[in-house]
Amino acid sequence: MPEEKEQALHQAWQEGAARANAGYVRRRITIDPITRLEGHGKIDIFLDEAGQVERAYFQVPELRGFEKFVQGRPAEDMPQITSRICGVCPTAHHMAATKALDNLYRVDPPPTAKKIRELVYNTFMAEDHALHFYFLGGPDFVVGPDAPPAERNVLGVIGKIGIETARRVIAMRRRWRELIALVAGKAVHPVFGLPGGVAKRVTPEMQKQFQEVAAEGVEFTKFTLHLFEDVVLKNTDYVSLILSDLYTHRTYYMGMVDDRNRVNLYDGWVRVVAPDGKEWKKFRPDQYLETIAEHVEPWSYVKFCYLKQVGWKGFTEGPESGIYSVAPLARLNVSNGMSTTLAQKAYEKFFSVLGGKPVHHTLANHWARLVELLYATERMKELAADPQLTDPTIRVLPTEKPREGIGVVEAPRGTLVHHYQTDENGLIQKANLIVATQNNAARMAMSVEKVAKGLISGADVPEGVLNRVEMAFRAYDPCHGCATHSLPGSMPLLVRVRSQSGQTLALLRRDFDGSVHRE
Amino acid sequence: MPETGRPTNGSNAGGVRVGVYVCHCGTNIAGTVDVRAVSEYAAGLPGVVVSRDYKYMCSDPGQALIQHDIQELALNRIVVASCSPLLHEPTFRRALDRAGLNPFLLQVVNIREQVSWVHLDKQAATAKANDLVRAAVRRVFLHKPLQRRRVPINPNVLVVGGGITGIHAALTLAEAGKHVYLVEREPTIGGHMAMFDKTFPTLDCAACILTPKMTAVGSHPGITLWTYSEVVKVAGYVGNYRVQVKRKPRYIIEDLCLGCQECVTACVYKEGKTPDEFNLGLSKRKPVYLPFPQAVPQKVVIDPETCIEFKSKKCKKTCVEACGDRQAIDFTQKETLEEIEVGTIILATGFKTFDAGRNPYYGYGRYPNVYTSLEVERLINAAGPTGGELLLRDGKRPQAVGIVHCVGSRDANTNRWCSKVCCMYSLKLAHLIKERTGAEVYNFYIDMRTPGKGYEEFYDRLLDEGVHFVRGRVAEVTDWAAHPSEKGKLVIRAEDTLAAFVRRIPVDMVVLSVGLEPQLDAQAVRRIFNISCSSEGWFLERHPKLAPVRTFTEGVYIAGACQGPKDIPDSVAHAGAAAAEALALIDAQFVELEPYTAFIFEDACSGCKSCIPLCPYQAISFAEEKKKATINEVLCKGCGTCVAGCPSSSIQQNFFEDEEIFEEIEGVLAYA
Amino acid sequence: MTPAKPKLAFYWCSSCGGCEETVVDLAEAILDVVAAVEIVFWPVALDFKRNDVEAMPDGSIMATFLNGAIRTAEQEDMARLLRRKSGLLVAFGSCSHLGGIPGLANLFDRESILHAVYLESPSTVNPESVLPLTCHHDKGHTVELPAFHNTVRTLDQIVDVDYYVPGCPPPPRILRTALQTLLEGHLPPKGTVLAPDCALCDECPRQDTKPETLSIAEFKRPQELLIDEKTCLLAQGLTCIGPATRAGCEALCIQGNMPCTGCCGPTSRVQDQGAKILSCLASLVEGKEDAEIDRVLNTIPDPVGTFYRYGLPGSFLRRKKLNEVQAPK
Amino acid sequence: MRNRQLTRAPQPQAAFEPRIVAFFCNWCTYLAADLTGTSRMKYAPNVRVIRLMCSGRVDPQFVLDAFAQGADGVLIGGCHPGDCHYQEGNYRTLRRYHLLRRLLRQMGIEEERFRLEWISAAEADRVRNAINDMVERVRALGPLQLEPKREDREEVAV
Repeated sequence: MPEEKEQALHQAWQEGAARANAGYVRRRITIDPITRLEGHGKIDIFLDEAGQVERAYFQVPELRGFEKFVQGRPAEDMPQITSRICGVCPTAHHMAATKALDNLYRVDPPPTAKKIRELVYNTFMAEDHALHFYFLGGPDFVVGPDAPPAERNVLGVIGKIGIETARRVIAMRRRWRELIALVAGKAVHPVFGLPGGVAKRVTPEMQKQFQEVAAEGVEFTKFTLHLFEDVVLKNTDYVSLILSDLYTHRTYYMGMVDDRNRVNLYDGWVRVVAPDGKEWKKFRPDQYLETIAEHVEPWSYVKFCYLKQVGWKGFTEGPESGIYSVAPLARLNVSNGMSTTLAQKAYEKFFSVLGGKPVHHTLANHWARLVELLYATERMKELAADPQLTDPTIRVLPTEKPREGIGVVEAPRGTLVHHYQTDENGLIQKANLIVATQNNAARMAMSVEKVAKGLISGADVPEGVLNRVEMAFRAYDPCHGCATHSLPGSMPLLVRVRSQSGQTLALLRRDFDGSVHRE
Repeated sequence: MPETGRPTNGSNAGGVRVGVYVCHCGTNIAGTVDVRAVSEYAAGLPGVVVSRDYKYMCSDPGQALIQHDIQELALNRIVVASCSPLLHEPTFRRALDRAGLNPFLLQVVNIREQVSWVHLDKQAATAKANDLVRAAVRRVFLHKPLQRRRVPINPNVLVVGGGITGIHAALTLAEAGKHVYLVEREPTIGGHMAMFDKTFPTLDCAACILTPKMTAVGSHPGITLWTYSEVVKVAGYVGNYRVQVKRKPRYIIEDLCLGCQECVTACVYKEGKTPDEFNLGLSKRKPVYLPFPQAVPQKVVIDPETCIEFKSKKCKKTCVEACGDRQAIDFTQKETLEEIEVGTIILATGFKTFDAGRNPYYGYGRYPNVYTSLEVERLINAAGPTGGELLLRDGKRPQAVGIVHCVGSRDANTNRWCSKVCCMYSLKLAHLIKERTGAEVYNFYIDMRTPGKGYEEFYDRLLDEGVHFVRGRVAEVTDWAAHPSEKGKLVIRAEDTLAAFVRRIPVDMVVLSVGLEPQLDAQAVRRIFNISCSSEGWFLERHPKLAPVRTFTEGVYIAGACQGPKDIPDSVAHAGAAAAEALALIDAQFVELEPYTAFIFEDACSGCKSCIPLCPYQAISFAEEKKKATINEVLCKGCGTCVAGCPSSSIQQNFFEDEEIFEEIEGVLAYA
Repeated sequence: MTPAKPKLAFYWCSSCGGCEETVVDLAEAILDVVAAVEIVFWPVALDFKRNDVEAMPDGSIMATFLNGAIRTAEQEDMARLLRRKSGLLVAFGSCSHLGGIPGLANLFDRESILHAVYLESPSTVNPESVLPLTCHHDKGHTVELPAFHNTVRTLDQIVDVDYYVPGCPPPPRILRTALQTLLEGHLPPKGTVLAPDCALCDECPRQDTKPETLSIAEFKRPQELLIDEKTCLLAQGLTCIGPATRAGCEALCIQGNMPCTGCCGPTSRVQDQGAKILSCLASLVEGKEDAEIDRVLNTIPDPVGTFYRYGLPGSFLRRKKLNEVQAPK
Repeated sequence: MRNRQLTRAPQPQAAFEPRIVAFFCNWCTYLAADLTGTSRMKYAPNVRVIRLMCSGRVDPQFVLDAFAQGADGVLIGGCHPGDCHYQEGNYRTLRRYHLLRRLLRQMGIEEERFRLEWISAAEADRVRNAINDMVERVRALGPLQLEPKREDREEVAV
């Protein structure tokens, strides 16, 4: 970095500090944009007079108002309309909506329909998790958080794992997504969900394809887990990073379990465990209103979920704060195990290595995600083998008058709730949607603030900070993965230190190609 | 989605050069619309090269002006703001044609019928005219040269209705060497005229002048006469109509019947028992009968309603014996459907008389000696039920007769219109009654209407003959005697508006001069022939003055009283006019149809088949090999329904393309 | 990166990320694309502060693929900026092309949306009726949020658009051909939708099963019948928008045994997709009496949501009439 | 093509005058409208008539475009049921009208702004009455402003 720039920066900072001490001018750091479910996110960091982080805001500056504009739409269109909330996890919304329709029309789909749904759902879960691990989490761990930015991207990953493996990864995802399209019409924004079943049968030919790909998927996942162990677990630095307090929050956890409290992504009970890991509550999805509440902050369009009975205590952790977390780590924390053999082994290892339940380390999400990936592929295999899968009975026609329906699934990014009220004609009157990332919004905000406070001191922003801050929310996989992985460059950031008047005191940027400049 | 040529301000896109011509129509337009302002406004519109206003655009100098500009200023689009396009669009199109410009590069703006004549506020009217002109200029930009379609004319003509009008039309055409199908619903032709005794004002006998024409029709090789028949369906288009005619069974093989009527004499019924339709029920007929002696064709008809054979199948069938080896009687005859092809159609379906029962205060149907004028026509007709003797129901001769005019005419409670013929036939009846019976005759009239050659003179003559005339609408006819002298009489109460007091006039017989009405099934008939009716129910002519026998359906003409009340001379003149129109069309040998047909962009058509059921003429079909819809231009009548219905706008209609209409919409709304 | 490569940019406005996914679904092919071009912006990835983008010479980007509708001032701003910086601006996906499903928000206004989300929602606890603020002062910190408009707009309602890539998301086949067209430089006329200009029936596997004279006695909703997997869906009474929708997706939804919902928008001669499918379907219903006609048509429960599922902002009317507009008395 | 520039009326300062676009069938209502002229009947000057060969040609796009371009009302005139010059066209119109009317209602456009009248060639008085009546109803409703007001495009604090 050229001398004069260095000095210019320091000089600027001195002047700034002087002005600050003189007139209590606060300074702020803006990280903009970061992206998430509905558009891009934004982090605003405010420094106190001493240049220490006083407050960091994790903002979601966009709103589309699905809850409102679905009013008046026919309920049966909801699976297709709500999938447009997110093009990365459309299948999750599609499925939650479809289940809400079952509930709305009081129809129980035939066993075959349920199996087809769960099969497609696990296929989706697999491709989504794989996407995140290889293209988002991957750069952080496979090449390392402190590797030069130029390498800390998908190309770095490819370099590490070899182009052949990279092609294998891409091909695997393609085949999974092709399977989804095969049954659901489209991989992005599927069309197959109907109240009381699914629109399209699975033919023996299709079943055969599912069986092939499922088997392949399990092998692929095994390989992925090995890769993770070799690259991450065998690296004490990484492990300690995962375990570091910087990335730890003692919160509640929420996730879906089956009757035997094992992880289930498609259906079951919603279970909540306290920071101490004990079951705090277990409820039927349609009881969600008793437990889940949303808090509104004037500085963000996203609402922050918390546990109603515990209450909103601001952005604090611990048993007194209603803030909880969802997604892979949470799901493992709330469950007693996995229903498939290999996944169960991986589950046990996960907790033994990380020191028993519950695991509060945000970064452990990456590992937990792989455990789920294994489960998803195994579950695919089971369902694909099911002879009943090709049964022509895939629909039960509703007869009841619709009134109210609630559908809940575990989206890759956590518990997803769709709740509709309709008139007699099945037109939506009211809709309430709690999207996965919202459940994590509060904890994410805390993580960002924690890292910012821990690493940022005045204008002296070390490069690593950018990625560390990123990692703080990236572990939650806040659904901005779709774009970042296919171009050569990890997520670019800008940290700008400026006076309130907006005058830039210091600027540190990393461009799309990963190179870093001070200006 | 590329923009199509739209007027871009100032420049004239695609070398389009528009001329705008605003007509004063004397003061018809200029009186309410500031035509100068409109033409100045138009001059400023994009693409407009010249804009003029002129006293009478439709006049020769007016048209010459347009032609001159087209040549001198190289105009290639013309907008004329004048009267309704339905009036002079053809005129101006010819003007373009003469100047070597395709006639369809014209847009006519209707600023007379729909602007100057319907608005009072000059400013608002002018603003409206501006909007319409602006829209036309924007629209005309997109006009494409079009070619009219030529279709041959089938020289055969269908004449519907065998009254004097139909008869005259049929003969005129047949004389001109055209083949005519004359379809009459009754068993004989002749219509109302055949029922009359004498005709006004000349008093020559109806039969004497009608019968020769009837027989001429019956014998003319160029005329196919189908009585007892009705048109049930008309398909096709001008020059090429396909007509279905229902022929009711008369249970007589026409070719074999000589009209000798021996069967009638031989009928097991010695006396007629059925009210005779021709005599309006004043006499009885048998189940087998000839409507009247001069009936054409001279073929009897059997009425299955009253014939025993049909009721019981046990008749001795004396008629069959009488007919002998001619074997003209066929009880098994069935209704048949004939299909004929003609190029033109003349409707001469005539009128019906007003049902006097609808005016109860005149006592028709209640007092036996209250008659309708038509009944009296029969009574005094030598061939009538009484052999021409005017007798009351009890066989006595009437001493006093009252004739009530305007029954069912000029009456807010029934028909508002003047039936035109009643005054004259009432005078005629008054004359005949007085001549035959010497009775005192009283005419009760509102106004005496006698326009026509020799009509007023006939009225004067009756005044001299001592017929009484009371000006006043009759209030009631009653048998209630207010005075011994009224005993057993019918009393006519009316205000004498000349003497200004109410008269009570006792008479023995009351004649109600019933007015003329459209046929009961006029609505059904016009639908078959796809023409319109006036609100009164008379068939609607294309133009009340300039096209009195044409309709809005090319090749279909109306003649006689079906278009409105007419007396015999008018009807015959009308018939001649209609025949002449048909002949003109036929002799041209082809007709040019507007090119407003629909066409398909084949590449764009997805083969969704949505358009196919939309066409009532089966003009659209699905080409299996190409998997596209195709339109048969000859069958297409250019309604545009399929165009509006095509979900990918792959069908368009010539002269009414989406873009042309969008331009018009945006044109009228755009603020300049 | 060699500067010789054409520069491509992607940017997203009000959208779901599905358009990005469709790029990703090029799968192996993506590597070739990346090799062929220089991607100078990736919407969700790159810092796009105004001044950074402004630093680029005008028109220096060969083509910008912009997905998502325009809902906020910020998006409007970026659209203008990217227009200036790009040689070609491509509206990518239903949202920027026609408004997309979020465009159904044009049936409501901003206030009612905020109320539904932050006040009426049953799970929301908001005793002080806090609403997000475009400018929030907290202990001297000023935190801004971009305001969002009453009305969702299509890209071409904000800036001049060169091409459109339709679909929600754009089907891979359409995207591939679109990219090829641009990269090979065979530029079609401005304003072209880079997809087949023919309605979906053309490539629908069930075309042959559609009767020539269809007469609709009742519109069925998918949950009301067992849907046959071979027969034309319209013939089965389902409201399939295919006849009024641009082809190119290979009838994916229909292959999923569900009706087309119209995401690829109208063909080039049509200006208002909803109006055309309305006209087409209404023309085919039975009945000549008002009551009879209504009985049939009322079996379409939500005309706007059905006919303008993806295209309300891009339609003639664009949005529901705003209530606050009153007649001058 | 979709992106046509809206040529919207500036909100008149003076008393509001409704602007109504009418689509008349060439064979009935258009003739009747001519007849009102020849009969010298008077009616409100607020209507602009567009002549089509059949009301069946009225593409719902025309109606929506008219509204979008600033019409305060749209009137369609066709032949009475059973009297269509082309046999069936007016029934197609009737069916489209019913659905379009519902759609407009959903879009917040008052029913009085969109009207279908069956008027035969002879019914001049019905043309006058329909137009006068509609103009008055629309006048009472006030102008139809679809385009969101300008300030909606600027940032407004929520």
